[in-house]
Amino acid sequence: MPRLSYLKALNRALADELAADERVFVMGEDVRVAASNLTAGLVKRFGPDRVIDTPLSEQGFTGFATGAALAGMRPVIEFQIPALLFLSFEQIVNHAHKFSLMTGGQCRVPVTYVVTGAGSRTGWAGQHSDNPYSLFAHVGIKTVVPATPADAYGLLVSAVRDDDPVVVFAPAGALAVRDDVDFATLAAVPLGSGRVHREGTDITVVAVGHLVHDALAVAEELADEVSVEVFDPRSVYPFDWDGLAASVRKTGRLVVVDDSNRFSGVGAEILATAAEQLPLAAPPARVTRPDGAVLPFSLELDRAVQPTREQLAAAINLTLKKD
Amino acid sequence: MPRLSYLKALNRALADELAADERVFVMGEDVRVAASNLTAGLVKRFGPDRVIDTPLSEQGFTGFATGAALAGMRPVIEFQIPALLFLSFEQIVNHAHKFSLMTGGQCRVPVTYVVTGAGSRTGWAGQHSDNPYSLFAHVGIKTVVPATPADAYGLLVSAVRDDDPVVVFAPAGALAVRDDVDFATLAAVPLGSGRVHREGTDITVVAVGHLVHDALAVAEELADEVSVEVFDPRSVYPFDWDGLAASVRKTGRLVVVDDSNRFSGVGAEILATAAEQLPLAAPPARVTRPDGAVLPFSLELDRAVQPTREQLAAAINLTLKKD
Amino acid sequence: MSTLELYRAVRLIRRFEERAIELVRSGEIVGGIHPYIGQEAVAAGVCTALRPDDLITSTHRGHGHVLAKGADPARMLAELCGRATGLNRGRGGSMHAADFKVGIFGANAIVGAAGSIATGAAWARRRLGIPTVAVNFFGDGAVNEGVLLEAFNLASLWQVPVVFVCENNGWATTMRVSDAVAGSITARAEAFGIPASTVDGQDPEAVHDAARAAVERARAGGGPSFLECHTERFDAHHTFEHKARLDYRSAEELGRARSRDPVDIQGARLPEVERERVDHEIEALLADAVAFALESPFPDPLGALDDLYASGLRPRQGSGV
Amino acid sequence: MSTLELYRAVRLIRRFEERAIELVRSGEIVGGIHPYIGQEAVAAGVCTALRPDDLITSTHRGHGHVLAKGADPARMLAELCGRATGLNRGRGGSMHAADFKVGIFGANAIVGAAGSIATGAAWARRRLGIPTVAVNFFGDGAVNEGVLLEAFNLASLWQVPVVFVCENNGWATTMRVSDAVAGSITARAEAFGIPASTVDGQDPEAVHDAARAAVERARAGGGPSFLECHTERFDAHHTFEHKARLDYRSAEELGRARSRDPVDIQGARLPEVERERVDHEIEALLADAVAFALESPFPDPLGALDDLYASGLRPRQGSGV
Ligand SMILES: Cc1ncc(C[n+]2csc(CCOP(=O)(O)OP(=O)(O)O)c2C)c(N)n1
Ligand SMILES: Cc1ncc(C[n+]2csc(CCOP(=O)(O)OP(=O)(O)O)c2C)c(N)n1
Ligand SMILES: [Mg+2]
Ligand SMILES: [Mg+2]
Repeated sequence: MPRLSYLKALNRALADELAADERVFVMGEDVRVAASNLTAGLVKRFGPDRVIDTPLSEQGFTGFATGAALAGMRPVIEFQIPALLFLSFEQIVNHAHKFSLMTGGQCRVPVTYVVTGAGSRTGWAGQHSDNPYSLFAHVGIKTVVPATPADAYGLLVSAVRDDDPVVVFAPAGALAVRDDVDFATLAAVPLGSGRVHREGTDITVVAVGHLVHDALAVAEELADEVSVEVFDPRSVYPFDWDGLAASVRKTGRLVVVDDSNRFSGVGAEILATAAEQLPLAAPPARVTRPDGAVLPFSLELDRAVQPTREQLAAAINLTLKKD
Repeated sequence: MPRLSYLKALNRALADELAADERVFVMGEDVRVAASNLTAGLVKRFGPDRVIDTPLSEQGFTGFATGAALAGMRPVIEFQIPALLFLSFEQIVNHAHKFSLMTGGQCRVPVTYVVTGAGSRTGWAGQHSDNPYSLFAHVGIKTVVPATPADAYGLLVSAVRDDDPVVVFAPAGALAVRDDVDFATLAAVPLGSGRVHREGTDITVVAVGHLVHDALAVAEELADEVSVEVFDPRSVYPFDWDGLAASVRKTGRLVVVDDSNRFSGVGAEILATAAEQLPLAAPPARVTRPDGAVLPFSLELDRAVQPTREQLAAAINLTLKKD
Repeated sequence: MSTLELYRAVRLIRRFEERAIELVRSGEIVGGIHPYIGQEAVAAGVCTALRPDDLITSTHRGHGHVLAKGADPARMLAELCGRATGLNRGRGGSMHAADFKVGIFGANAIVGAAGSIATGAAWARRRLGIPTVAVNFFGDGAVNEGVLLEAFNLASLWQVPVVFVCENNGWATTMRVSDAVAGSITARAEAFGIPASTVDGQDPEAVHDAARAAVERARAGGGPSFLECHTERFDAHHTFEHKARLDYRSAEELGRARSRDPVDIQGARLPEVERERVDHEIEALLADAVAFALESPFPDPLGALDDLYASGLRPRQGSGV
Repeated sequence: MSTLELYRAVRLIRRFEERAIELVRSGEIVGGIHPYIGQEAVAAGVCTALRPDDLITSTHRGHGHVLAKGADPARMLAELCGRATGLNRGRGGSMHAADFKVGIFGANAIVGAAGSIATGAAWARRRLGIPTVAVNFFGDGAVNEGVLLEAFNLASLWQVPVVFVCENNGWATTMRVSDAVAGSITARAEAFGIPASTVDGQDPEAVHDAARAAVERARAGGGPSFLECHTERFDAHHTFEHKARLDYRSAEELGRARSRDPVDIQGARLPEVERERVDHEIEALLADAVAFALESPFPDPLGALDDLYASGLRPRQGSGV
């Protein structure tokens, strides 16, 4: 079977949607040259009218995309850096998100925002290393964080076809992932549907984005002592609560590994909802970034502020001991 | 004893800090005329050099305040509307918050952001009715949501004296609260210290901001059947985890009422941390806004999207029944 | 554009606002409004230069634009009163009134934010082969918002058929334009290569002529232009001022502001009989509109978030129970 | 300002960058850098017009500014190598290098974001009675960021002693300035009432003279001014391009760009013997700097978040355990 890289899967999803729907276009910084590779080959195939380089005006072109969507187009914006979402935050949460309700359902804003390289980029330091998906989930923007090439393809396709704004976080730690994929099987992945990557009976580990691969490695590592089920929500909002419930009802124990800041991150929501609704044999646990984390530059410091496999293994073992 | 209104308490705190420290100044829209009344009388007393009207340039004057703070001043910014924090979001979370760490501790950014009237303003509709304190707590910006006039005074004073950025959310639903206050007792309230407004033994209700008053009313209502302890964190970040633990260790049961969107709001963090660390006799519960809430205009719809006393009472009763 | 049509437009807005203020006072309109009184010539002059399928974005002070662009006054009033029959089914209110069927892409409560939205919509319409023009209304305060200036750049770079209409009424709430705007307002558009002109915003016909030129230019592929309308706000920034009087505007200044009334200016161009006939029509129309609004039902709170997601996603409720 | 001093400044930056690129290649500098090579005349010409207590804000392409303003090259290099002895104790790296003791209020990785910060700092210094001037460096791409344009308005309204220096190197990553900037760059400053001029950004003395005039004007209370420096980026946007070659810049264009080298231009103004002496000094200085950087310890990961809060607040750790 051919190898498909995560980044190529995103690129393929864009190409397929551009080919399938005239209303789709891509805009962002350096998308024609494809500095991030997300849009590689697209301008050649679809022309400069549908692959549009923008000046450094994130608020402006984010609002521009909202207007284009209101007029019937389906814009896809690439943000080179997670922090650019902070610049366009007001346009996304206060306009794109609110137009449907405020107008009593007169319109829709089908815009997709793709962040190519969320989280630590190793050496890009404080202002380039955020992983702010929890912020958008809190606001109620549809938010996906694919972990694998096939899911990256399927979730981006669903995002582009969705009638609401959707933010697609492609973690820097996942961009290089390659899988054997039968291209014929590539298909849309519905928003709000999780995926069990590994079946287990003793404990459920919910992992988000690139951390799914760490969770699988830890599960393998601990396989002799404990049977770990690895659940990947794939889209953090809407969240697959039924999928989570099915897993936790089986295992009775829960650990979440999440590259968000700890306070009110997605991990907090998962633990809170589980505590409210699910039968837990032991207190659940989170492995996250610290509260209010800012990533320092120096490599070991950068790593020290992100969830590690050792922390996850320790949290699993501790949760198994408790009752 | 004299009556002190919440808004007047904030006004008095600003006046006291302006008088006490030459480096303090206030800037924002319409602060000289004091359109919101927050700054009433200040320009007369302290002059236009220390009470500065700004053009409609929220990103610009937020960055301006960061620069002034780096140069040794202690700016206080008033935002007339919670949504203005979305416009200046990048300047606050990516610059003001990160400068200390990124520079290796070379500098500090003592800026206070005051939102006069957070949450529903009754009839101001979708873009003026946000209550985004959970966003700032997640990012790690110090965030306070005072419920009473004395706490409004004490927390604003602490915010202005703090060496880090602090956001002060004054809920629209609390601005009109008046208490009998001995002005001599007005004092700074340390960030991260909660307050038990009402002692109880059966269940802990954590209420944030204006909802503290609803929680107290519900506790009174239910007083015959159940002994409710009402805990007000006062500052949501940093959070008084010891205070919460002391209360929950006593009652064993927990309900949070929080005017945030449900998903990954402050309520989620409180439940998550309690589930991880505290002995709970029954599953905890949250009463919040719905996921992704946008407040519709029409009054009954606006109300339907906010936590109600009825919902809180129901959550309390249900939590008491469970085990 | 007939003299009569323009008079009807300014008169309708004026009387609509006066009725709306009564409904604020009587508590039927919750939250108050930003009255458009005094600025009617701008909305009327600009919107009469547009076709039904052209589009506009409006502001917090948007009633005039919405009415002039062709929204039903009765459904507009019902919206202000939070009724299910309102333009936005009661979800939007004064600051978010929208009617996409007649090209009203929404009033917007965030100053300056709609400029890039209008620009993107105008660009998209052209891409879709629809020969329409967009008008983005905003006040003098908005020219200090970076996002609007970013929109100027995009509109000029890509020669988008959008007309930027700045209603300079001299005040941003309590701040004088001279204290808030360094340089000049038109220079800010010209810096981006957008032709800009200034017009007497109290004269409906002067505004109409200037707007028509800008709209025709855009429709012909000539790209964006900028129109600064010197106008006057006759009333409060917002009706809350009717109670909480803020001390920033002298009686003299207000008197001067009111000395040139767009309704009188346009009315004087009509024979009295015609003017009176129009006035009577409008009184009847507004009487019906008020009745329609007040007799309309309120929306069902159970449907409060029906429209949160266009895709139909249902959010989890806020009460665990 | 002596010819020699300016030569030393441009030569030091050039050789520092060349050594830094070697350290990127050898893996000692993690994450790469945005080389300043080709633009040395701007940093050198402007910073030699400043006093030690004047302040600057810098950019993602900031090494030149930081060195020219007087940071220790050894500690700067140690910072790039993530060492505890670095300017920021290894917390900042290339895009956040800062040295408040010599007025470097930080490189900033967000294009356009530092303009309002520099303006506020300059205003505060004056309020505190300190007669200093601030310089805000940024590239041609930044003039499309609304937040920078908002800063122009505040600086002009309040006559803040700040000089805005735009390094127009013709490119924003892969986008040509002509595709990104409608109108002209200087017109954007002039629109806010800020006097603007354009200078040959490859000639250190030309830049110095223009900068000195702007700085003196600001110090004398004359308010802000704007300086556009036409310059050339000789190398990649970022060192990642050394591997992933992006197809946007022709060999011819690059050749033309490199034809006017600020180091050669300034060097030609010195007798060869003096130039060689300076070159030797700089080689020795950089050899020591590299040695210092590579021999310095890495910071202790346990202290990763020591400086997160100036108040000393300790955040909760990310591992529950
Ligand atoms: C971005 C933003 N900042 C502040 C406000 C609060 N506000 C509403 S209207 C207004 C003044 C607007 O002045 P202008 O643009 O001149 O319009 P006018 O009210 O004069 O019609 C302000 C400050 C807002 N709604 N949006
Ligand atoms: C607000 C923002 N948008 C995008 C980026 C990504 N980015 C970094 S440098 C750059 C180009 C900047 O061009 P210019 O301002 O001309 O500076 P130059 O790189 O030419 O020195 C871009 C797009 C960023 N860092 N910040
Ligand atoms: Mg105005
Ligand atoms: Mg450039």
